[in-house]
Amino acid sequence: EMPAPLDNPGDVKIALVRYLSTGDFFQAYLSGVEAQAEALGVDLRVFDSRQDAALQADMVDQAIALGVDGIVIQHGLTESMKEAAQRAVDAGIKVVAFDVNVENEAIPQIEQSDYLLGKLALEQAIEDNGNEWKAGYVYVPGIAPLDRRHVAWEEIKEANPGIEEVAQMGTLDNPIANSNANQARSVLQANPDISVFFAPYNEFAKGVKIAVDEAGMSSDVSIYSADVSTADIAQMREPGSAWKATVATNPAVVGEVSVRALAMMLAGEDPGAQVIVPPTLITQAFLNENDISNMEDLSAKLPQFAHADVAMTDWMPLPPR
Amino acid sequence: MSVDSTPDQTTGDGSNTEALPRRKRATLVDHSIRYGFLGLLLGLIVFFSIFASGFAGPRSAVFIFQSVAITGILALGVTCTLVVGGFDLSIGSVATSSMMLAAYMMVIFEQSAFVTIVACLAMGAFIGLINGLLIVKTRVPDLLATLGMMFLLVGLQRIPTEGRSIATGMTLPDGSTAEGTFSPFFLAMGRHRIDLVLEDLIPVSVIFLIVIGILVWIFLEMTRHGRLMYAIGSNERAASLTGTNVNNYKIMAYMISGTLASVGGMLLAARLGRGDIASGTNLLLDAVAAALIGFAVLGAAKPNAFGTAMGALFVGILLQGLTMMNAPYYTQDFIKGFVLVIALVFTFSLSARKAGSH
Amino acid sequence: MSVDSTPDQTTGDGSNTEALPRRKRATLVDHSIRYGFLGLLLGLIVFFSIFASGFAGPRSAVFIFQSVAITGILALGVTCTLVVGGFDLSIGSVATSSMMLAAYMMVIFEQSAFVTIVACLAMGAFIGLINGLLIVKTRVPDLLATLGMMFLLVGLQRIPTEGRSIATGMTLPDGSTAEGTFSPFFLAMGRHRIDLVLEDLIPVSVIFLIVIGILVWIFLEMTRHGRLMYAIGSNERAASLTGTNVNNYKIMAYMISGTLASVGGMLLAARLGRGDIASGTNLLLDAVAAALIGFAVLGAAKPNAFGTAMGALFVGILLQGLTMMNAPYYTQDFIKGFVLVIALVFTFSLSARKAGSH
Amino acid sequence: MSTLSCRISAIDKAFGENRVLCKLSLDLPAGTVTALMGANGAGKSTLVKILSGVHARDGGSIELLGAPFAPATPSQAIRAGVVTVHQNINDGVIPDLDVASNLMIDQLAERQYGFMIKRARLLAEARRVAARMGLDDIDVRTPVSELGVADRQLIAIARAMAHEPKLLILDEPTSSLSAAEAERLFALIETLKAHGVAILYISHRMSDIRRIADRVVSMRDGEISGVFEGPEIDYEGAVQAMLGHRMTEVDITIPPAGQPVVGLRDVRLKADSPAFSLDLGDKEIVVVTGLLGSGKTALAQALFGMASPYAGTITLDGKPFAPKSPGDAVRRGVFMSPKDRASNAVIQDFDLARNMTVPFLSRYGRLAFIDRRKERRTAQDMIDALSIVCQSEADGIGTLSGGNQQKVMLGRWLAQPSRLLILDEPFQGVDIRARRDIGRKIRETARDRATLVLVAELDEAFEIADRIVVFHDHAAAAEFRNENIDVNAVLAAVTGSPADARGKSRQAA
Ligand SMILES: Nc1ncnc2c1ncn2[C@@H]1O[C@H](COP(=O)(O)OP(=O)(O)OP(=O)(O)O)[C@@H](O)[C@H]1O
Ligand SMILES: Nc1ncnc2c1ncn2[C@@H]1O[C@H](COP(=O)(O)OP(=O)(O)OP(=O)(O)O)[C@@H](O)[C@H]1O
Ligand SMILES: [Mg+2]
Ligand SMILES: [Mg+2]
Repeated sequence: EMPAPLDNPGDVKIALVRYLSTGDFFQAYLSGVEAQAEALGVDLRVFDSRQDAALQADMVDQAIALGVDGIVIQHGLTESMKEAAQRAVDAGIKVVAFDVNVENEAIPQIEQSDYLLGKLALEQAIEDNGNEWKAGYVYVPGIAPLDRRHVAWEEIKEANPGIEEVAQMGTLDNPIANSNANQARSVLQANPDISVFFAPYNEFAKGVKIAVDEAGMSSDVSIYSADVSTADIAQMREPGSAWKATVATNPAVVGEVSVRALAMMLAGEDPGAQVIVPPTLITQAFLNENDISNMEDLSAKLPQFAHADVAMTDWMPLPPR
Repeated sequence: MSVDSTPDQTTGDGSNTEALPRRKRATLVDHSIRYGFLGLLLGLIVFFSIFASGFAGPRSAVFIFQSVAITGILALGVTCTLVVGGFDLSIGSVATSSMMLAAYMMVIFEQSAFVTIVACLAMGAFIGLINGLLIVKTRVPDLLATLGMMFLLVGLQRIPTEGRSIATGMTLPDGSTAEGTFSPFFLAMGRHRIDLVLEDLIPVSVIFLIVIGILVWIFLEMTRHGRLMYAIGSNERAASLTGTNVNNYKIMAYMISGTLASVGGMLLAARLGRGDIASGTNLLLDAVAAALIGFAVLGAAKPNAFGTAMGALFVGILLQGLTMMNAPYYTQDFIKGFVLVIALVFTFSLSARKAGSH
Repeated sequence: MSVDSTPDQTTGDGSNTEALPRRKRATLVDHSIRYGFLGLLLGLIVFFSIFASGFAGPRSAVFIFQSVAITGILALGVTCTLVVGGFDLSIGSVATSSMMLAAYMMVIFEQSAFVTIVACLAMGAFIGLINGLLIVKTRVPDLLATLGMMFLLVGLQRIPTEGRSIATGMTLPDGSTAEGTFSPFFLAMGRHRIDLVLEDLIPVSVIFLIVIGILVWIFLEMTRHGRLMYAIGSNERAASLTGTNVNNYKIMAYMISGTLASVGGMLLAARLGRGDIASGTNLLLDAVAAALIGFAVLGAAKPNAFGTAMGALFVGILLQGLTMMNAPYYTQDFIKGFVLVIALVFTFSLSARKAGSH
Repeated sequence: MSTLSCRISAIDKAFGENRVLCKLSLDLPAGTVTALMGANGAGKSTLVKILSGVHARDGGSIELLGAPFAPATPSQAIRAGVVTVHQNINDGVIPDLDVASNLMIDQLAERQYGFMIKRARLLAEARRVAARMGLDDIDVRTPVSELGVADRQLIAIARAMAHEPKLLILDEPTSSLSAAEAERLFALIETLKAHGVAILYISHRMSDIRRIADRVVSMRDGEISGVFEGPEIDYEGAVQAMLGHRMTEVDITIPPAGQPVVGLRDVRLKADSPAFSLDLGDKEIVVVTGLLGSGKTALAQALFGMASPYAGTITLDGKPFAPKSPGDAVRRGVFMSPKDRASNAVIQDFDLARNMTVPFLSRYGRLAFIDRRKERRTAQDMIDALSIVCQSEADGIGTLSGGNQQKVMLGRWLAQPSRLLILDEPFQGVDIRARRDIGRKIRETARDRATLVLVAELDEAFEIADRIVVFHDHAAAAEFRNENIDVNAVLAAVTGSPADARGKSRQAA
């Protein structure tokens, strides 16, 4: 039996206020949120601001006006969300924030640790290729998770003087993979000596992979990335694929964890100031050895990817697995 | 490309309906054309009030206004360029440039709110001036000139920070840390709420929208300048032969558009509290949509400020209502498009029937 | 603005001496107008060949073609609508819808490449038909109709998968797993390369671009249909009074545009190997830019297929060259806008001077 | 001569409240030129538009060569052999296409033409068609946008003529042509007539009608008010039937010369044209006439700030006058009503009142705000003064008949006092009575200003002028006082040496 007020979950209303929604990651995150909310039996409302930070802040107010009991803030900008989050707290609403720092002690941070994502991928790159190589790097500044992954890249370069960044590229023009394929193709044309591409976002990596294939350089270049999806698994497993490894957290798991942390707060328990969902390294070799073809297989074969034992209590109902 | 929608009268489809009930039917059609769109708007409101819990109420209404304030202001600017037969594709990027400039002025140059506001307005007006000069002096077609300007600004606004967002404490390209903060007065433009009946009801940005909307409406409908701008939009050559300084009015229209876009950008900066490079990407399309939907309001079939404001509200109400009904984001796009198309078909086919059937 | 500076345009048999120097100057201006843009293109190529290592060479050339193949094809479609005086804002979303449909057909319905291609083409043509009908029958202004269609499609394409991308092995909303795969034949459209002098030189998508470009060029320039479409774009009323079926041609233009956009979407699907959730806004903007830049090519000052192709190439060369020189993405946008504006100012101010002072 | 080509029976047409055609019946015999006369707004163009498939009729029937005829679209009418040159010249040409495509566009629109354009054949045929209309000095590859309004009109006519029509409808085809071009049109009409084509010819120019009509049909308020045929056509009667009353003779009393208002000294409009001087006095109405391209419009443009003369000086009230823009000119009190109203004057999106007040908006209301009531009052005054046929001052300008639109354009400039009023082809498409009304109005208001009227048609010049100046080669070549004037002397001055004049005119255009 769940503690109050979750003993009567039909009367509990929670809201998910999103900054980003388009794309597989966000869709998977949403499905995790929905699954956990359903397992709890609470009423979930979803507010999509479609990358409009101002609107997102308004949506928090809207959720307050609707009289919800808890709010999950998913991404956003510190500056625009800080006050809105404070207003929610002031209204006696429990709030958790995923991947956005709202600078509020009453609000636990759910994190997928982008820094770690980047770092693990780069460590794998060094393990595979030694520490002397020419690198291509895909980066668009100003996007928070990419900025955090960028920190890992700067550290690794610092620590390994043999790693030389000969080209930096990157764009968020839609379709992202296609636009980055065009750019990567130019980069490879201009710098045929690149042996490692660090593309810390799976859409970037897909683009680089297309370019590498088109340039006929699959055997010369290795790609390391972050995030994973079913399509990525197929790409990594293509015979002779240049995409060697990716590091990811399961967005659905992060979604579940977000709701669980919120549920704990509703029940008066403390999930801690930071709830970190640890990332998992996924290598090409691992995928091939276990004949993994989609996210379900991956979850089955890689339990630490499928579940995160964070924000767990003994009363917490879990979604069916 | 024609934004001009006056139904073509020569290619009348010749509906051979009998003449007797004409008078009655004509007025019915007239009414449908004039009030059809507003009726739809009302219908939406009623529908959502019944089916979306929390939709009805002053706070929700204010929220809708607020959600469309920035696009609405941009749309009013684009309306002015549509009136002179032009088009401004650069408004979205002017707005984001203005947002970045505001942040830069305050966070990096540590300037006051006043200096920042003046700088942003000046930049908007200046870009409008350049657009206007390109169009009237070098005769680059409007779509083309403002498209080029759009690309240019999208790049330019990112160069000073090498593509990073601007926030207090950020590291600058030269390694130092930006110490400036957003002035509270500036932030209030986007965040302060004024008490009206209820406490903290009306956000300042909504006041901006309403005031600017009324000003643009008065300007276009009631002053001779507005009248002449419509004349230019309808027949530029004829307008110039009546002694109107066509070039000046066109340049003015682009300057209004640029200035309003910079106001929109400042509101965005004030709401976000930083210069965010990822924000504002949808402003252009949403503003254009609002301005174009305005054609259908009151059967105007031409750009007009009231219609633009209603167009912006329409989109705001629709999205707000759907959100309240828990519709996923992609169905919101679909329904927005669908309702838009239906509303337009209704309005324009009616007015085409009215103008064309004889 | 003076009577005397108007160059003789109609070749009279008058042989006055004063006309001699004027003629010479006029031809210089004429040449600048005609070849200025192509000269700029050449200049860019030379510049990058010198300063960007790896730029010169057949593979790089082919690659540039490949990078603009999809936008180029879309731009050719939009050119057709520009020719009849319309505008198609929905092409980007038609392309992404076609990409999603292709993936859906193969991955979820497990259809053959042939069925998939037919379905995509049919969808593109159908959307074009709807656009056309909205515009000619219900007289919704073109920008408005296609904008509505754009929103509608952006939402619609996401509904079947609830906003997820489509890839083999994906989990469907009902919990089952999609087992279909992209047919190798279909993938070849985006990936196969044909030997020409060098092994594996020309990608199939480039062949698509070239063939479609030539077909559209022939259609617009050399057939009576193309001529009539230009007539409609120039004076719709007059064209309709000569007995041209204006409505049919307009609908046809939108159908061509929709069909070409669906081809672009299929190439995208073939290149990416999956159905990628994307709005297509950038495809739209790039295609529109290419089509509009085409106005400046050979002094056409109107939409034309050759110019559109050159416009697409221009953007491709600029972006690839800059990427090779390691310019950050935001400087690319800036330089794209800047060069675009300069090129346009040059061409249009010259042709404005030529057309002179009436 | 006697076979019937087209029979129109009891046609009805209304636009909303406005019944334009009431049970109109008319026969059009083959091989005959039927001239249709009617005041502005009588419904002539409406009848034409019904015959040519632009408008649908509300009732009645039409038979073409014995078969029922109800074209739903212009192309059906053309296929059935009913070819029309519409009143609005811009409805007849496609500016961005070259002359050849314009001349051949009907063929291009036919399925039989085939898929590809045969360029050589297209050019050859176009040259042939152009030559028939006397347009052989135009390069058929020139875009029509570079041609003047007269050439455009000739192209529209040439195209219609090339069609081998069964019924040819010409709605005011000569409104922007001068006598020389008109004569070539008449010659072609005679050829077609000889081939048994029925021709419906609409014009307000009595000289045209006298020249070619085999029968005259008068129309008033949407009904036929008289048919006049036979060897001796009763033109007086036709006019009376059309107006409902007798025409009064114009009687010009030339006022004593006032102060000079405008002075042109040694002005050369083009580099290679002769210099000339011209004075325009207070109260005086000076008509400048001449062939197409003789420089009338160039003169107007120089005075209205649209172009500066090549050499010479212009003074206004003794002070130098060199306006840089029309706005400049208007501020100095120089007004101009341009020719070719559709492209130069009419603001299609505006109603009648708003069209009228455009130039002087600052005078309606305070600050920048417009006083709508004052605006409407002015419009109503003008509607009365120029007897504009309309429902109200809020009518869309596009719903007025051509002649009434022209009156609105004149009213625009008559509503305020000026120092110099330039009227370029003010009578384009205006009916006889309205022409007299306008003439009277111009003469009445001529006090305190000079008036310069540019017309190609001599009849119109005689009706209004105090003084007639003939232009040739962009300069004043002869001058006549409009008193006991010798028409032949004027004609001779206008034509100069005919062969030469034509060549020069192309060069000027
Ligand atoms: N599209 C329209 N909508 C409404 N009224 C119209 C329309 N077209 C014409 N009318 C009205 O029909 C009447 C007849 O017009 P029409 O053009 O046939 O006159 P017309 O005899 O050709 O005159 P004109 O000699 O001036 O050309 C006018 O009163 C005019 O206002
Ligand atoms: N094809 C053309 N392109 C540009 N301007 C033209 C063209 N034809 C004429 N113009 C301009 O029109 C003005 C007047 O031309 P012009 O003096 O030859 O005509 P006009 O004698 O007034 O003839 P009309 O009897 O037709 O009024 C000139 O200033 C000339 O620049
Ligand atoms: Mg008429
Ligand atoms: Mg002329």
